[in-house]
Amino acid sequence: MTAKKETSLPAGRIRDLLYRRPEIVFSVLLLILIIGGWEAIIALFNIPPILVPAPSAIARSLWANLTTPRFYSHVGVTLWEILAGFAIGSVVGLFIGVCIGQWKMLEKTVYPYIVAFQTVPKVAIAPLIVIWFGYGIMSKVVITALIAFFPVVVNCIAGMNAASYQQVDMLRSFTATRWQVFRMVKIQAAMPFIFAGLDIAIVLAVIGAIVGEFIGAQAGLGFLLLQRNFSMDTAGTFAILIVLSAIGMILHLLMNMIRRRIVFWNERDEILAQGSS
Amino acid sequence: MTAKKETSLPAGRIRDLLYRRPEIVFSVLLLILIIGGWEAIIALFNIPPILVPAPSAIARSLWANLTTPRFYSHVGVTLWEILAGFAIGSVVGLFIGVCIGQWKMLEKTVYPYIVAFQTVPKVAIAPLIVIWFGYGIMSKVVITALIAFFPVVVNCIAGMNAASYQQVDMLRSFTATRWQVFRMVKIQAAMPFIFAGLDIAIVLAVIGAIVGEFIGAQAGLGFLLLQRNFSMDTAGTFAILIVLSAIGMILHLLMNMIRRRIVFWNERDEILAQGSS
Amino acid sequence: QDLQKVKIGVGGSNFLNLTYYYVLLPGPLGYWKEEGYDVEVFPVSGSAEAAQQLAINNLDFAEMNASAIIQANTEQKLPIQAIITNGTIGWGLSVARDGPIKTVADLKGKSIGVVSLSSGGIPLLNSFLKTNGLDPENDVTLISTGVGAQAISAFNSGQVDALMYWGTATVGFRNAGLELETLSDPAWKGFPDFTFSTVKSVVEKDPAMVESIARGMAKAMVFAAANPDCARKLQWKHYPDTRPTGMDEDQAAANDLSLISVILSEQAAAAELNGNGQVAGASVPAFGTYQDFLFDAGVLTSKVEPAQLVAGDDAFRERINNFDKAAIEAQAKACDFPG
Amino acid sequence: MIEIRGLNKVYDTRDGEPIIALKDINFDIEQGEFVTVVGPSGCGKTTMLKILAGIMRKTSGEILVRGTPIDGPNRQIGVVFQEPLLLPWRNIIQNVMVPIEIQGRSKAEYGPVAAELLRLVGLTGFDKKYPNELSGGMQQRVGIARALVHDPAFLLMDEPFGALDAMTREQMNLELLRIWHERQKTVLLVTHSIAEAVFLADRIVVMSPRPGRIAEVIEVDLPRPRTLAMINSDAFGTYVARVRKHFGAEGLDG
Amino acid sequence: MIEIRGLNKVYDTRDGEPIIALKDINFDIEQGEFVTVVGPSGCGKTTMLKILAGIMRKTSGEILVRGTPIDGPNRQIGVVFQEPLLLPWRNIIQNVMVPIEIQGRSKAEYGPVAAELLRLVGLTGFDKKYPNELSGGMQQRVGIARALVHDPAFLLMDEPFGALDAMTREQMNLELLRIWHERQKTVLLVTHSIAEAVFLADRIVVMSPRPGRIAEVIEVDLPRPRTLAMINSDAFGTYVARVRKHFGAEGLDG
Ligand SMILES: Nc1ncnc2c1ncn2[C@@H]1O[C@H](COP(=O)(O)OP(=O)(O)OP(=O)(O)O)[C@@H](O)[C@H]1O
Ligand SMILES: Nc1ncnc2c1ncn2[C@@H]1O[C@H](COP(=O)(O)OP(=O)(O)OP(=O)(O)O)[C@@H](O)[C@H]1O
Ligand SMILES: [Mg+2]
Ligand SMILES: [Mg+2]
Repeated sequence: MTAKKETSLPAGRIRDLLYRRPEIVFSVLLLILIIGGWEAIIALFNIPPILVPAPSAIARSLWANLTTPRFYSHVGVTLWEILAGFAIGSVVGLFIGVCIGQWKMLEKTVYPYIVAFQTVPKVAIAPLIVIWFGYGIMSKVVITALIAFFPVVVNCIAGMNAASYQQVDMLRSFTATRWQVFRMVKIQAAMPFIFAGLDIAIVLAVIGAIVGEFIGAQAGLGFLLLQRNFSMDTAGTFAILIVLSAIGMILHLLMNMIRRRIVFWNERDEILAQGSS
Repeated sequence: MTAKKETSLPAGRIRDLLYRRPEIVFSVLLLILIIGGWEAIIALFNIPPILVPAPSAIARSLWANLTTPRFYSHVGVTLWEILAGFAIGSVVGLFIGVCIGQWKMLEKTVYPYIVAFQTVPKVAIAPLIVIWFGYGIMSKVVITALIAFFPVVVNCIAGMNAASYQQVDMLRSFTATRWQVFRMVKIQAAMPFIFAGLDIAIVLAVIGAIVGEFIGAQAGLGFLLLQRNFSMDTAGTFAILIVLSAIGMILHLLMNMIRRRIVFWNERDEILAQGSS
Repeated sequence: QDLQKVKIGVGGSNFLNLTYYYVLLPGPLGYWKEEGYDVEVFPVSGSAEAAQQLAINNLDFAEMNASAIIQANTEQKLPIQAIITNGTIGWGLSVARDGPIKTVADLKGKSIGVVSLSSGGIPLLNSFLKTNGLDPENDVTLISTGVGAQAISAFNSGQVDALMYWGTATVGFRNAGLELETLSDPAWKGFPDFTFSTVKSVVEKDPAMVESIARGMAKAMVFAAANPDCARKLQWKHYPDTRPTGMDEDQAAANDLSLISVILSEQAAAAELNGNGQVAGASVPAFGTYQDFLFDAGVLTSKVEPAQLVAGDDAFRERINNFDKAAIEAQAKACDFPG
Repeated sequence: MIEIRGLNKVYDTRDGEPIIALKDINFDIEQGEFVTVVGPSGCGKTTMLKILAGIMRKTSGEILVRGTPIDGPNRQIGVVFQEPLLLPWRNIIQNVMVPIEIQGRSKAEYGPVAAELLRLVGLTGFDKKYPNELSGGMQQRVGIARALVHDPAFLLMDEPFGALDAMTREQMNLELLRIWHERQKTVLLVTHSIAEAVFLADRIVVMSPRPGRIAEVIEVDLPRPRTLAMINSDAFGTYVARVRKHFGAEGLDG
Repeated sequence: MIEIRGLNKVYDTRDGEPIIALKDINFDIEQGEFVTVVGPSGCGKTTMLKILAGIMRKTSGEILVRGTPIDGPNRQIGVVFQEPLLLPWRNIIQNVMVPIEIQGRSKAEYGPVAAELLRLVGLTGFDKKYPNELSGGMQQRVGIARALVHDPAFLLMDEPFGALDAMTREQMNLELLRIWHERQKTVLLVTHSIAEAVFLADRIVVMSPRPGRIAEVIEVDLPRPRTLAMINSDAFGTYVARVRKHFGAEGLDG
């Protein structure tokens, strides 16, 4: 049957794809729509190219970037900052979130201060970070981690609070310690929350790395953004933004794949799931 | 009994408070600890006052601010930006989140693009926002909303996916429409997630308002921050940061109060709750 | 042999391009290495941050605004001292070339775009308006238009009638196609602007190092003045990511050349202040008058002895400028760098 | 009225080994009939009920209601689930009114019906309480009231009285028979009590364990209306013994 | 062994009107005794069990185990809850092993015990399945296996066999009696089946509805070991009738 499909006309293949993985087809359609809408808005609102360049100009600039080997070292720097910052931020965030989730008292005392600390714009504490972590990549990683950790904390706490108290009581009846209750129920119940937190953290990590580089950097996509901005090369700016977006999108999709492997217990029968909701 | 308590010595009163609302006592202790730690770090790491001022200097600057009527108009401007941006961001975020949560197809097609869009640093699209919303408060509100809406979207989607499929099936057996399933189960199940998202959104709204003002503003706490920074008034900078943090903290506590009224069904028996977890 | 590590921060610009050739090129040209130093240059987001990093010896030197140097001394009692002034105030109030506004007085009732309402240009603008009979509070509206494209679109769309920006920013506007006429107060030419500086204790502890670093910069300044295009080529070669993008090669070269020509003319104006024909130096009287101006404008709450604001003595500056100018110029003219 | 033709259900499981829950079920339910289903735990009773309720896909086979294949839930069906499945954020009366709300029926009209049903299941005074403030049996009774509130023609009940004490259970049985008779409903009821199965049924469907198949369909020819006194009759005992034979049970369950 | 003295429990509810669940319960359980509890739905049986399990605060009163007041859960207690309460992210064998993990016992040693218990409850082959892949009755049986796996001296069972079919239920009853006898356990079992209560018990505690009080404690003087044949004996019938009297039920439940 597949053999037959493979020999069919392109239209047939797309119909086939539409049937098997409709989201791919719609995703591509959406991309076309976005680019089209972009062109339309530029035309409609009469936006000068210095503000928003035409997609074709961006594509050219993007292509120029992608064919320059040096560009990848900038991508590498920023990607490293994002990943390291995200990793540190999530681990620290999980740790803090778990502690607060375990001791109700901390939720009422420490948590509000964490919220308060989080409202401080990172630029304001950048000088301190530079003292402690230098001018290199490390200070950007720290800034990224500082930005990324918060959603993980908030969602981890909310998730642990959402654990069913009946399940907790069941464990307690077998003399479970607070730590065992955490390990066997609370963290599991928190998983859907934690993954949502990580999803937000990824996006904040991307922004964090760029903010960190804006504070002062010698390399990275944020550095390139400043350069493009200084040259008033809007197409170039947008090309970098697209690379950033692609990084964010890929990390999000990866995270989603991991989530689906770990949080499986509220999935029903595949066939039915499509029928409903 | 309370009458008797009221006439007791202050030490007794604190003990009484410790018994009834221990979190208040600990919260105050923690504040003292933070300030003490601050002083200690400054002494220990020999941090010069130009980098981090002493708490006393900050307190003086804070007091000077709080006794200047004009200061409150700046607070008012930023607070308005925060609240309006937060409100718009959460409503839009809820709307988008609900739509994506309702139609699985959107989750696979539209959602990744929202993630991608969100990774774009707001400074990069500031010029566009300024064109459409002018140089006044409105553009800051829009930037705040753009930053604040994302955690609400993510958590709303995750929350709706976490709805128990047994409950959904129960409703479906009575011929519930997609919309009724949403209204009667999904949104309720999503509430703990949504409040976590709102909690993150509040913090991002505070940061968003400041970022918006950094891009260019005539008034507001972000404007004051720039001004203090330019005059190398570090104590002044920190005083403003403290006001910002206080705003964030109060909004967080308010949100928490609302949450506890709405998400009540996983709370058990007060007395027991203290005994365990 | 082991080179001594030196860190220079460039305040107020988070992106280092040809504008800062005088700290970027001595390295590749080998001027610092031959005196035994290995110099790293960092961008630092603002002058205030640069002062902070200097204060805690996290940086050895910083490029920062003269006003920030003075403020650090008067407001923070932080003895930061000027070594080489790289330019005089190049700020200008730009209006449409063939527009209705011809003089400052024509700005009554108009809007002026500034980078931010807390920028260093505000005191300058205010005094400029006052000298021309306008009340800065009531006669004009200030709008913070940020940097780059945002400012240009504000001007193009008529949201602002004038732009009060520093020299290279104004060049950027012109490069982007704005037809501008720039008005400025002649007094500004006497005010130092971007300045290479350090804390007093560094000068006292290791004067030889300070001299060597400053000398390397002085050589680069002579080099660039002799052959700006060679400086541009060197910059592009050694800092390829700082070259303008989004345009063809010729356009990029032209833009960078006009940029460096502004820098060089500001540099020449700064050399004027030195008074004795020295290429590199800082002028005590110039810092003194600028301090007076800032004090009158209400930016400062106190003043210090002007000599406090400048590092070393005449002999110190003499040693900085003590090198074979002709040889450097010849090297620049030849512009013979492989690769 | 309802025809089940060659119904099969295979579940996919996480460990890859599928579970055959229903195998070739063929079976008709007449209008107004009271059918009870008995069978060992895990034999597919709940699965069959969910498929009839239109909330679970069948693997193959056909289900026809008055000749047309069903493709989803129906307003004329009321389901009592094996677990109470109450919504914890709604109080009891709001939980009972769920079908009314869903089907857009008049709240004013059905409010008294709900109150009457709560009285019937012995929960008067609990209408403003929340589900987790109720005992297990009380929650189950709320589920029963919810299934009846919109007066559906066809009732699907999955062990509705499993968590109830002897007396309440008997009362509920009688009430159910009364409602079924007065309102001319069609009922399919799953139970583990063989006596209950005999007492209520026109026909008893006995299922055999994995893969779930119909072992026997027993016509119960006891007079209507049924009374508790009949339990001690010989005819009753014969039916009970006939069902019990399938289980090999001795009679602890009644 | 266990003395319950003046036990009271009042629940606060959201609508402000408190529920008195238990009122002045006084009652002793001897070591090695098999006590069953019957009582109408909502009379406080589950509440009492949870208090004995040490996972719910009492409002007043005292519970002494071998003379010392209990203040929390105990390693020597095994609880079967009214709902299965399985952890959906663990497969069946992992769910059964929960008490072993909690109490830090050797997995190697208790692994075979768990497998044997799964066999006993008829779930061999389902050890790698996940809870939501099991039927209601199968889940309940996993809960029973979980309560037994660490071989506790004291079993608290809340309607453990409510969702099981006749035959499985009888088998489980016999198995429970065997384990109780061989292992010298003390058991407190809540049931809605009067026959089951009589069949299993040394003593039957009959509770009366809200506020939950003890109506009667009935000593069951049937010989041990009990056999299914006894069900049809007169003595058995007398006990059943005596309990049934409290409910006013006619005997549909067995
Ligand atoms: N969601 C599911 N995924 C996989 N297998 C399932 C699922 N639901 C039920 N099963 C399997 O299908 C079979 C029948 O289950 P079902 O719930 O219909 O039994 P039942 O007759 O209602 O049993 P009980 O009397 O215990 O409730 C069982 O073997 C069970 O393991
Ligand atoms: N968490 C709670 N909050 C408030 N009231 C409760 C709570 N749990 C139980 N109750 C009330 O306490 C009473 C006794 O409940 P309990 O669960 O102990 O009954 P039960 O005897 O186990 O009933 P069943 O046989 O139906 O399981 C009931 O009236 C119930 O409404
Ligand atoms: Mg079932
Ligand atoms: Mg109970």
